[in-house]
Amino acid sequence: MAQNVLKAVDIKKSFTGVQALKGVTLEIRPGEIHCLAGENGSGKSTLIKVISGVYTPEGGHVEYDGKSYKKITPIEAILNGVQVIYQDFSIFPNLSVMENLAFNTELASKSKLVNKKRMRKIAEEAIDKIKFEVDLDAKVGELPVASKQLVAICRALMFNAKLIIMDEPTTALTRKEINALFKIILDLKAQGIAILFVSHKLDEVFEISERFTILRSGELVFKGNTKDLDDKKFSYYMTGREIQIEPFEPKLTKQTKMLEVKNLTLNGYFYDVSFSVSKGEILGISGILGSGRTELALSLFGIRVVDSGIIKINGKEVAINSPTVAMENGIGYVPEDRLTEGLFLQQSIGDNIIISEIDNLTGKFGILDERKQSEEIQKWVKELSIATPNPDNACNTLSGGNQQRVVLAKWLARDLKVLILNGPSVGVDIGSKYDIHHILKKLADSGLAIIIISDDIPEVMSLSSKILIMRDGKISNTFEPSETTIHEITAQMV
Amino acid sequence: MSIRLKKLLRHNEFYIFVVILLLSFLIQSRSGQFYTPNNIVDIIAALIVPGLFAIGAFMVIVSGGIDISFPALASLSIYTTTRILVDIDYQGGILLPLVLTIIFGAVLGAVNGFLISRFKLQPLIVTLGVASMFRGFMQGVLKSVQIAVIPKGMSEFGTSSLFVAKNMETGLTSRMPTAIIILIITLVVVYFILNHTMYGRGLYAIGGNEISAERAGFNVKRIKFFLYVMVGIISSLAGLIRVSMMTQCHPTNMLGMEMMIIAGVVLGGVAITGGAGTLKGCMLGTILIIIVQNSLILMGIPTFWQGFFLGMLIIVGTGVSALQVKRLNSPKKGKGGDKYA
Amino acid sequence: MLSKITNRISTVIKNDIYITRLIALMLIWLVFMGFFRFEKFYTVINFQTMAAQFPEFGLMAFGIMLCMILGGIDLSVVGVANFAAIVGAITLKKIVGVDGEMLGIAIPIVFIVGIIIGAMAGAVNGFLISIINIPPILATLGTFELFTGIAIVLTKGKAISGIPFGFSEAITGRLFGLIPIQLLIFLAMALVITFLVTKTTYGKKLYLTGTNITAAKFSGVKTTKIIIKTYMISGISASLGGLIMLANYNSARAGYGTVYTLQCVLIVVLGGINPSGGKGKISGVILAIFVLQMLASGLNKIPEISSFYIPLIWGGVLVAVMVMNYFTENKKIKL
Amino acid sequence: GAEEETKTETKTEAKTETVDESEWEIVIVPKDATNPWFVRMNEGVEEYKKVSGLNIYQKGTPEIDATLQSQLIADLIASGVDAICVVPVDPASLEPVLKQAREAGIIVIAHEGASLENIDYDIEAFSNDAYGAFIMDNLAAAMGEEGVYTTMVGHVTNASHNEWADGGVAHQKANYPNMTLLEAEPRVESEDNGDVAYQTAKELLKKYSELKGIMGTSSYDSPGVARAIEELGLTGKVATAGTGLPAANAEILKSGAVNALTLWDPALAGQAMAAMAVKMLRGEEITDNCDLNVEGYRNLTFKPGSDKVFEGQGWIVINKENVDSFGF
Ligand SMILES: Nc1ncnc2c1ncn2[C@@H]1O[C@H](COP(=O)(O)OP(=O)(O)OP(=O)(O)O)[C@@H](O)[C@H]1O
Ligand SMILES: Nc1ncnc2c1ncn2[C@@H]1O[C@H](COP(=O)(O)OP(=O)(O)OP(=O)(O)O)[C@@H](O)[C@H]1O
Ligand SMILES: [Mg+2]
Ligand SMILES: [Mg+2]
Repeated sequence: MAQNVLKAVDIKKSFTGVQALKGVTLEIRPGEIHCLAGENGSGKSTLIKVISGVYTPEGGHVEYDGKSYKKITPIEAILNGVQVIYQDFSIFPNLSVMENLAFNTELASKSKLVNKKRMRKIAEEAIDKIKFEVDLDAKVGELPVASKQLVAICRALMFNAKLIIMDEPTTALTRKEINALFKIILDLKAQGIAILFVSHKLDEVFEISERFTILRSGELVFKGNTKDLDDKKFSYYMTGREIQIEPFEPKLTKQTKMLEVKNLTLNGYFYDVSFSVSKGEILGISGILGSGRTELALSLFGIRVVDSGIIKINGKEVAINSPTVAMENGIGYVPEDRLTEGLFLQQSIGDNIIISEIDNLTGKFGILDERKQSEEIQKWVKELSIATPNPDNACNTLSGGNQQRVVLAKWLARDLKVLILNGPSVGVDIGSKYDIHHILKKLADSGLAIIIISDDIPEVMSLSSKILIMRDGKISNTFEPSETTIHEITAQMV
Repeated sequence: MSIRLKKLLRHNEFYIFVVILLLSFLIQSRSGQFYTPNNIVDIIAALIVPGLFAIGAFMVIVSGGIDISFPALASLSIYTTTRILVDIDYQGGILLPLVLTIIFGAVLGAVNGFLISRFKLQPLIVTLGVASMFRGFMQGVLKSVQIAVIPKGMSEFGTSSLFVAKNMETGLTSRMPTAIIILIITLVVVYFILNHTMYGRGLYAIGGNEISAERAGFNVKRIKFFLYVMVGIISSLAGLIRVSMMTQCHPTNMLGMEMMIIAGVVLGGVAITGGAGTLKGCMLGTILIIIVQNSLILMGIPTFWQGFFLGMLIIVGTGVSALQVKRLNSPKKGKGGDKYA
Repeated sequence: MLSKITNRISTVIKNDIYITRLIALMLIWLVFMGFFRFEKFYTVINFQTMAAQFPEFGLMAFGIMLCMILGGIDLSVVGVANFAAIVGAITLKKIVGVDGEMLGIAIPIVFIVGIIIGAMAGAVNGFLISIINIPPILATLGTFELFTGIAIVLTKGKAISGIPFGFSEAITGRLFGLIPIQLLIFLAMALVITFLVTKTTYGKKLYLTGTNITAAKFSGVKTTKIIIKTYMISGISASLGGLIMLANYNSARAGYGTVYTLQCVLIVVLGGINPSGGKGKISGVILAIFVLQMLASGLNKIPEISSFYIPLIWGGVLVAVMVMNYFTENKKIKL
Repeated sequence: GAEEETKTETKTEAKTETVDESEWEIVIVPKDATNPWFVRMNEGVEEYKKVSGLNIYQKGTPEIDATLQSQLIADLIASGVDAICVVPVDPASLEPVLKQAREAGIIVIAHEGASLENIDYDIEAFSNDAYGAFIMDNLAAAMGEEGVYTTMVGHVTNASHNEWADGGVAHQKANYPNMTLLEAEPRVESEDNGDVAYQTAKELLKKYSELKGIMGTSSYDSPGVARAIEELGLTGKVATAGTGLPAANAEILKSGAVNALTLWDPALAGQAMAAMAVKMLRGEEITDNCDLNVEGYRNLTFKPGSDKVFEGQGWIVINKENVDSFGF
């Protein structure tokens, strides 16, 4: 009977007005690597939360090792050998690595007192499993993102898990780290541990998964082996449409330089960076975490102020020392973390779109012009096909891909010269990703200068007209996409 | 050695300690009366009640909440206790009053705990409403008035002392109240709970990230519930000590202390957003506030200027630590930022 | 026209559960008073009296409301009000002779002086919060002590009295013998704030900054400016409250109205403003002000009930409303 | 407007031909209601109500606050009471509202409000100055009429406390040449809180070793100061005097920490105000030397130079001998 580690049968779950899961069934066999795929908002995270006891489903049941539950608590799920690595890692930023690692074990063993020695031993064993080197007494909040994620992974691994669920585990990792992670996953598989994997990065998904479950709008659309799928079929199941990816070829050739930087330096982060972007061009900047790419973007947008160097916009030198100045000079910035930096989740979609151009939407005496506002909102909702019944709804009712479009709309609503995107499709499904790429290309062709920062090499390759690689705060290489390969770039990054 | 020093310099506690030292030198030079045995004892004695309140406020703030109901809670609890004991003409020792205040404190704390944990309400709103209710209940339903003569057991406890410190020069004496033992015991117990039990680590975990704590398997509801029960008990003990030491029960004279206490805790480097801070810092911050409140006259600051100075202290004190935090968070030059080890 | 209004009202009721509850609460109380104290409560003079009483603390509540929408709080309003009243009183005494000449000029000058004081005090708060980064609760607690301290130093703690009665008469008078002037000042400020919040870019930025200050910065909102502006408006509103107090009591003193701080926080929270920022409407706060006033004035007409029950009722209502919200919100999620 | 005028008219009519005294509503407004002082006043008022059979009651604000008191009175005016007897928190702040009351035809009697203008009469157990002088006499006696002293008030913003203290200081200057006021800290605050009084006194005595006496005003002052004196081992060397109710202070009086406390019985003061209001409502003429038929207020005389402020003989000195004889 217990041939599945986990079987979720006919799960139904709805939120205000949305039926997130319309009777989905998921089966995981011992020791398999299973991929859960689907577009943004198709119900993946919801399904995971049901399995791990965070949500109570309205219909269906979950079987662990043949035991059936209508309702389960997180701790019961853990005791049944289920471990989840959430997208936000679920760590305690204020506590030490050691405590972060040891809490789950300690709690499950119901110990009441803190035994530092034992906790240290647990933690040491945990990081040893993936040869992760970290100071156990460091505060997790002060670690870089990738280390945070590795802490979360170690924590899940050390547990006597039968099933480890990873919701987009590779988003914040570089290729090298991903390789290390995959090795670990295969290792775990060898020990008979099943892995359920959610990711929007196609190459990874195919590389590692054995079986697939694909959801669309809360319904099961495919269940089967990886070998029965190819890129095309996969995209089709996910999106319900055919997707064709073409490389970007700038239509406006050799135009005036829109943005030009010379010898830009922010001590401790990047040094002597020089490059330029022309009208109609898309410049890709890639590099591993910590290579200084994010700080470079923040400096161009005025959040950080450079120590030395020159920034020229349209040939004119400007001192960018605040976002306002950057915006006045026609620069827009789509941040890395859209949830904390890009969006006002509890406010309406409309307000999120117009905030950056709000000062222009006024009539006489600086009074807000409601008509102008709603016209503007309608325009962008339509232009970027943001999927919402009503732009007055709060922004957190949208799925990740649509949220990203809102952030884009916020900037496009301004009359921009340069748009900088940091991770334009982090956590965005292939359908939306395709749409966003399409939008960006169109924008470039209409005269915008675009900089994308991404470690998604295929994305950079297909979008950019020029690629810069950053390493240790310096520009280490420049490529033309047509004259290089993914492999070459990856090799240059580390 | 130098690493140690660097570590020290990163701690807020260190700065407050330095501030306290400097302030004490200032007071000493202006009055010659800071470093005298009796003054030190006086300050410690004055610390007992605010110190207990601060411990409670600190625990709540660490968990990411805030409690502004503790003075009202303590008042209601101790008023009820005293009233009952006076009405039954209780003649015994401190034990029964102690037990009664602990029970009332726990029950009243449970009101906060229940509302906050069961309904996931914001602590600020709940404790604001509950404080108002406690006060209204005490004054309206119980028709509280000052109780001038409290049971002997209580007043004897309140006025008893461990030892008497004498200033040889002036001949002034000060008693070290026995009640200091309660503060010390509470400190030890709370220190143990916070640092050596899973419950205590759970408080920090919740303060750091409540959702993560839930996912990790902490029983967040239960932890929060018992937190407020505990704070209720600690605050009630403070109330008992206050009334016993004053040998009379004035129902409303603790009200309004909450903001100064919270200011002291935050001054001690405890993050008002939760998850960070130490008991040591909390006590140092409280000591600083107590010293200032109780030394304005020693410093020779006229009464009319005292409000002004207190305001300046809060602003400058919290301002310095706020700037300190800002400096720590801003990019450190020469260090490799986001580098992955 | 009428149907339009009723339509509007019914959508408000549907949309805003807080406001619905407050209206229900008010109606219950009005019915209760109707049954038990009809002849004392339902008189023109009673409503006039109430309308003259709430403006002073209502104005302070407005300030706290704006700061709370921004995710902060302003505990210094009472200090600012008294400070403004004291400086206003000193100015008044300087300008106006004993027999009341120059009153016509003095009143506007006093208002200008008061407003400047309020704006400056607010700017100090805004500076401490946005630039020094002190948590608002502590920054404004500190400035409350500070402003009160300065007021005490200025007056040696004494009341400034012997103020020419003309000022008080002008402000406590009634328009057409019917509408208290205090109420008009309150309504004017309510209109200004409603306008700022709903019709201007400032209002949008206020709510968005309150929701997520990082995202606001990344969207090019000058958050420092918004914070300082908001605390300045709060200060101005409080200073108007202080000037009304000056008129109502025809004297000014550093210790007046100390109970208002907590009362205003209660009002604002009950009015549906979320202390973590980004949410709430001015209409809710105005309703909460009305409810509190009717409760207090009503209870003052029932000698059998001690006024000590006011905090009990008030706290109870606050907690009850929060618990009710929990249930309605949860029902919505379960659908 | 018109409303009010008609109201005033009907009221005066009613007054002249009144028979139904049970329709009268007389309200006593104290400073607050937790302070034992006003609890005691309430006892007096309740007793008067029982004896007279009239609708007389005391109604206080939930907290001691000048603004709340003014608003309470405004509410009483709006509900059309017949007489308001008030012990002002801050006399100056009540002028406008009391003016309204009188314009509405309501009788206004005050106590501890000699400076008020918009009242019918003010009844003082004795004047604020005299009361301060009286406390000073007690302090001087305890200090042997010599040495440095200072004054303590609830808040520097409290009107009557500061007047008493001023009265005391003036009295000392005129009568006790060997006593001096502490220049550096002539007035300190107890925040109406026994614990603060205690801490403040301790500090004073540490800083100023020459200090020999502290004059208290709020009823929390002297007891708190006494605790400090006792604890610092200064009993017999430093003295305090002030206001306080007998029962609350029996122990410190007996222990010798406080030599004498002064007060008048608030219950009687409450009754005197009520009696005055009734007298006026009945239309009786109020003259100098009038008799309210309340102990200590049987021969009220106008304060020199005033035709509104009456002074009685209601004060009491309590000391260790008589403290148990009061019954409150
Ligand atoms: N707590 C919630 N309240 C209301 N609606 C929700 C909630 N969580 C999810 N939803 C909705 O349920 C649907 C499914 O969401 P879910 O999180 O499962 O999608 P997903 O497949 O994980 O998407 P993504 O790829 O963006 O992570 C979406 O329409 C989403 O808006
Ligand atoms: N409380 C909520 N109310 C409404 N919608 C919600 C709520 N919580 C989550 N959602 C929505 O459900 C969707 C998925 O939720 P989840 O938290 O899994 O997002 P996510 O996995 O981070 O999305 P992505 O994969 O795109 O990054 C999102 O669109 C989110 O906005
Ligand atoms: Mg998801
Ligand atoms: Mg996701």
